[in-house]
Amino acid sequence: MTRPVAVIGTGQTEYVSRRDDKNVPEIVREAGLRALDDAGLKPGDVDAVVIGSAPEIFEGVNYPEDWIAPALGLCPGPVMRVHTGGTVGASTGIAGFYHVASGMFDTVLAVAYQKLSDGVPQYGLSACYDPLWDRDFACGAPALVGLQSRQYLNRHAPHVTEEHGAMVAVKNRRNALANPYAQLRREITVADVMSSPPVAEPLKLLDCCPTSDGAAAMVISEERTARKRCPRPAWFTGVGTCSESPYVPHVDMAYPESCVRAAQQAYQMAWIYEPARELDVAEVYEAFSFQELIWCEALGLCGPGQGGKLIESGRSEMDGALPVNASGGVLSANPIGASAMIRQIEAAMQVMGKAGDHQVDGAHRALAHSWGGAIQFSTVTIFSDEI
Amino acid sequence: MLEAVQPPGGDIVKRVTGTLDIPYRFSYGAYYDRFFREMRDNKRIVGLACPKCGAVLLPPRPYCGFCYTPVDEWVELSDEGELLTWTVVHLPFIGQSTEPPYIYAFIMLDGADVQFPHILGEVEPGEVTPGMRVKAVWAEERTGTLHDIKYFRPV
Amino acid sequence: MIDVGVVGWAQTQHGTLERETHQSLIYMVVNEALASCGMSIHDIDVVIDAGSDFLDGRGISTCITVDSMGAHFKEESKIAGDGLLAAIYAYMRIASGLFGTALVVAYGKSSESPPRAQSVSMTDPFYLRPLGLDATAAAALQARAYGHHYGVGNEAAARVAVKNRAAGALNTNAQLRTRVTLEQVMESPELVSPLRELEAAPVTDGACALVMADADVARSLKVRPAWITGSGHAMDPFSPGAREIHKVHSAALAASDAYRHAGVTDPLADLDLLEVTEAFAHQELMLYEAFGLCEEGEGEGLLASGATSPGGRVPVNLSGGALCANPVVATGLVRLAEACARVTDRGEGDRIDGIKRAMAHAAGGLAMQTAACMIVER
Amino acid sequence: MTLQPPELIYMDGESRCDYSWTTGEVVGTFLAALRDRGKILAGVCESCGQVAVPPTSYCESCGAEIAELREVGPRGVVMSWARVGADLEGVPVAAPFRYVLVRLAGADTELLHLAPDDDRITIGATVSPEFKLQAERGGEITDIRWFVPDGAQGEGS
Repeated sequence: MTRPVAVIGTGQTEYVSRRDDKNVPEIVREAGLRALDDAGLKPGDVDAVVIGSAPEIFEGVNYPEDWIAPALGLCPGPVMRVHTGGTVGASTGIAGFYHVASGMFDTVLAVAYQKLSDGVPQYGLSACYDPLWDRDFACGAPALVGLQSRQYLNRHAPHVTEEHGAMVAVKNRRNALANPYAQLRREITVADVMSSPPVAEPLKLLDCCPTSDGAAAMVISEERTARKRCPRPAWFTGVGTCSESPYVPHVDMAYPESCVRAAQQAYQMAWIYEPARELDVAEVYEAFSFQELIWCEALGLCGPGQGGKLIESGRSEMDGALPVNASGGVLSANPIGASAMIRQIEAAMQVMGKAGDHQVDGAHRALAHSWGGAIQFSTVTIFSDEI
Repeated sequence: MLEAVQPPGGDIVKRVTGTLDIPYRFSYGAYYDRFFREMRDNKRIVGLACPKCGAVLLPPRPYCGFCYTPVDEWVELSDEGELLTWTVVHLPFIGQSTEPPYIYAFIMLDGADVQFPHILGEVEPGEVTPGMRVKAVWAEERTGTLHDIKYFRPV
Repeated sequence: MIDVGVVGWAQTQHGTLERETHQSLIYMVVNEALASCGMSIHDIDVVIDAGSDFLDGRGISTCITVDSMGAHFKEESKIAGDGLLAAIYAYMRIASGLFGTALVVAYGKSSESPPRAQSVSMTDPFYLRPLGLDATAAAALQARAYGHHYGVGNEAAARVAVKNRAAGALNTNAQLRTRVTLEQVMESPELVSPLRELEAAPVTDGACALVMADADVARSLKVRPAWITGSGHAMDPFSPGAREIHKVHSAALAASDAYRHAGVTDPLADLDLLEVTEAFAHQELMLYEAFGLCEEGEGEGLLASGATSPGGRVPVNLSGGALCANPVVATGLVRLAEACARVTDRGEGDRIDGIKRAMAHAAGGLAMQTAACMIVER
Repeated sequence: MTLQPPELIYMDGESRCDYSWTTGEVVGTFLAALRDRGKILAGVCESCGQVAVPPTSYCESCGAEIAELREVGPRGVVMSWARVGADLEGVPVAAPFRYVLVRLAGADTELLHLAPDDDRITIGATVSPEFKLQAERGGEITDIRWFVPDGAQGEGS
C-alpha cells in the first residue's frame, strides 16, 4: 500500500459559455489560486504542478502548458502536462496523486482547463477521428454518443426510453440551481427535452452538454501537510483507470468494459464490495443524458438494464439514497479538459463537507467517474473522509 | 488596478483573431495501402484474421488489438452486413463530407468481428431498424478512401 | 522510495519512414523493448505514453494508438511532452508501490507535416504568433545572446556538430550517419543566423519504448537493469525575453533535483556519460554549464579539452545526440535508452568501460524552455 | 484480381481552424495603447517589482500580480538578434529581416520583435519602434512595424 494522499483544497472558476475578461493562462491562474487559497497556501508553497487539457486544437496553442503554467507562479519549477482526452481532468488529478504517492513530491497543484470559446469545439472533436478511417463521417462527440445512446436504448427497450434520458437532464439541471459555478442554471421539463431540436438522434439539444470556458484545480498533499492544513481532507482511497481499443471484437458501447474494469480496480483499492450501498454520492461524466444511466450501470450503482428504473425511482436524486451529479454534472457545464477534474473536485468537496447548497448530508465516501476518447478511456476515483 | 493607464477614449482590445493551418500527409503504411487498393481496384473489403484469437479485424493493423499478436492473414469480407447502431446527424460541422441530416452507422460486415463505420443511403431515418441488413453501394470513381463506398443501402 | 530499474528498451531506425504508420512504429518498438528483457505485454501493469496531437494531425492521439501499445484493458495515461517526462511519470507509478512494471512509449513522425508550422503553433496568440516566430529563430536569438554574453565564437557550436556527427556515424539507429568537418559545418547554408544547417537537428520519424520494473521484478529477470537513482523536471518562463536567454535555468534546476536524489555533488567526477537533447549545436555547450560540468561561459573550453568527447571524463552524446536523429517527442526517451544501454553494457556499439552512471536529458519549448533529467546507474 | 499500382503512400489532410482568443485586461490594455496612443506599456510586479514587457497579468518570474501598467521605452537596446534570409509564412515583413530582443528603457525584460536587416542592428545598439500609421493599426503587436536603429527613422527601410 502506498502512503496516504489527500485533496486539501479545491478551486473552480465560474463556468460560462464565453469568458471574455480573461485569457487562457488567466482562467487557469484563477482556479489555481482559489485552490491554493482554499488550502491556505501560496503559489511558492507547492512542489510541482500538473496540468491537464484536452486537444490542443481547442485553443490553437501547441504545448499549451509552456504558455500557461507560468501563470501558476511556480516558475522555474516542475511542470508536467497530461492529455488523455475527456478523462484528462481526472487523469491530471490522478497524476497529482502519483506525484505524491511516489514520495517524489509532498504538495502538488493539479489544474485542468478548457477555453472552448476561443476556437471551434466540434471541429476539434471531429479531428480526433482517424483521417484514414472514419473522420469524414464522424461528427464531433454527438455522433459517437448518438450511436452509443441508440445501442443502449435498443438493447433495453422498452425498459429504457428516451424519456429516461430526459429525466436525467431535468434532474441535473435542477441540481445545478444550487451550484454557483454551473453554467446552465435554469429548470427544464421532460417535455422541454423531448421537444428540443434533434442533434444526433436519439440525442436532442437538451440531452447535450453545453460548451464552456473554465478551469478547476486541486491541491494534493501527503498526510502530514493534509492534517496540518485541512480540517477534513478528502483522501484518495481508490484510483482506477482503464483504456480500451475501439477496434477489437465485442466492443460494447452500451456497457463499456473500460469503465467496469476501472471501477473494479478502484473499488478493490478502496475495499468497496457493494458500491450502490457503500457510496454516499457519485459524480459521473454525463456529457449526454443517456450516459448517466450507462455509467451508473457499468459502475455497478444499479444493475445492467436498470438505468431507467434508477432514474424513475428517485434514488439518484438529491434526496435519494445515492445522489448522482449533485453538482448538476457535465450537462450543466462542460469545459472539456476540466470536466473530469470537476467531477473529482465535486466528489472531494462532498466528503470535505464543503459542497455548500448542494451538500449531500453525511457524505463520507464519494465516487468520481470520467470517460474519454471514442468511449474508450475510463477513470474512477474514490474519496473518503477517513483513510 | 489598472485605471491609471486605461487608454483615453479607446476600449481595450478584447480579442485577437487568427487561423492555424497545418497541412499533413498521413502515411497509409503497408496495411492501409493493401486495404484501400482492394477497395479501389477490386471493390473488395478485406480484413485481417488473428492467428491466435481468431478474430477478423478492422481497420487494417499489423497486430491484433485484443491479444497483441502480429497479423498478416488477409481475408475477404462481404460488402453486406448487419446494422449495429446508428444515429441521425443533424449538426453541421467543418470538414463534413455529407450534408446533414444523414445517418451515420456502425455495420458488422459478414465475416468481420469489428464494426465498420459508414453512412446509410436509400432509406429514411424512420425506416431504420436494429439488426437491419445493409449492402455497400460502390462509387464509380474510386481513389483509395472510405468514400470508395458511396453508402450502405438496405438489402 | 522503492527501487526502480529500467530493464528493457528499444528504438526504431530513425529517418523518414513513409511506409510506417504511428501504429506500426509503436508496435514494432514495443515488441523489441519487451523482447530485450524477456517480458510479454501481459507482464505490463501500466502504460505511460507520450505523443503530440499536432504532430499526429489528430486530437487525443491515443484514441487510435492505445492498441498498438498493448494497452487494451490496461491502465494507461498520456503525457503531452517528451517521452522522458513519461518515463518520470512511469517511475512515479512504480515508486508508489501500486505497480510492479511499466511500459513507456514515445513516438513522432515529423515528416508528415511542416516542422516550421509545428513550432509556430507553440507560440502564444498575442505576442509571438503574429510575428511568425519559430523554433529555429528562437534558438538563433538564444545562440547569439549566449555567444555575445560569454564571448563564445560561432566555431564552438560547429565543433559540437563535428563531435556528435562523428559519434552518430557509429550509431546504427541514427538518421545521419556521416561525419562532417568543421569547414563543412561553417560553410553549410545559413538557416537563421547565426545558426547553420549542419548545426540543426534533422527532421526525423521514430519511436522509442522502455520497460521499467520494481526491484523484485527487475532482479528476477535475466538481464542487467539500469537503476533509476534520480530525476527532475522544470519549466522556465514562457516569454523568451523574460528569461536570461543566455542560460538554461530549467535544465539547471531539473539536473540539480536529479543530482540531489542520486547523491551527485561533482557532476564532472560523479557522472560517466551524458545524453542530452541538443536540437541545435550551441545548446550542448549551454547544457554543460547548466549541468555544472564547468563554469558559466566555459562550455567551449570544456569541449576543447576533450572532456566531453568519447574517451573523455564525461562523454556527451555518444549516440550522436539529437543532431543525428531527432524524433520529436521521443528524442529525450531515446537519450534515456542510450544511457541505459551504456551503463549496463547492453548496447550494440563498441563497449566502453567504466560507464557506471549516466544522465539523460530532454528539452522542450522554444529555446529549451523546459527540461527533464533522469539518472541511471549500473 | 490483383492490386494495381499506384501504391497508396500518403493521404493529404489539413488541420485548419479559426480562433478568436480572449486577451484579458492586461494584454488588451497593452494592445490598445499600441493602437490608440503609440505607447508601449510594461507590467510592474507588485511583489518583486520586475517591469515586464510585453506584460502579462501575472509576473512570470515570481507569480505575483501585476500592480500597474507603466509606459516604457520607446527607445531600447538590442540584447540579441537573428537574421532571416528567406521569406517565411506568417511573418508580416519580407525577407531579409531580423528578429530582435529589445530591452526597452525602464524595462527589466526584453520585447521580442522584428527589425530591418540593417548592419547597425547589433547587440548593444539603440533602437526605436516604428509604428504603423494610426489608420493601419488593429490593436496587435504588429502595430509596431518593427524596431529601427537610431538615426534610421524615416528612412523607409
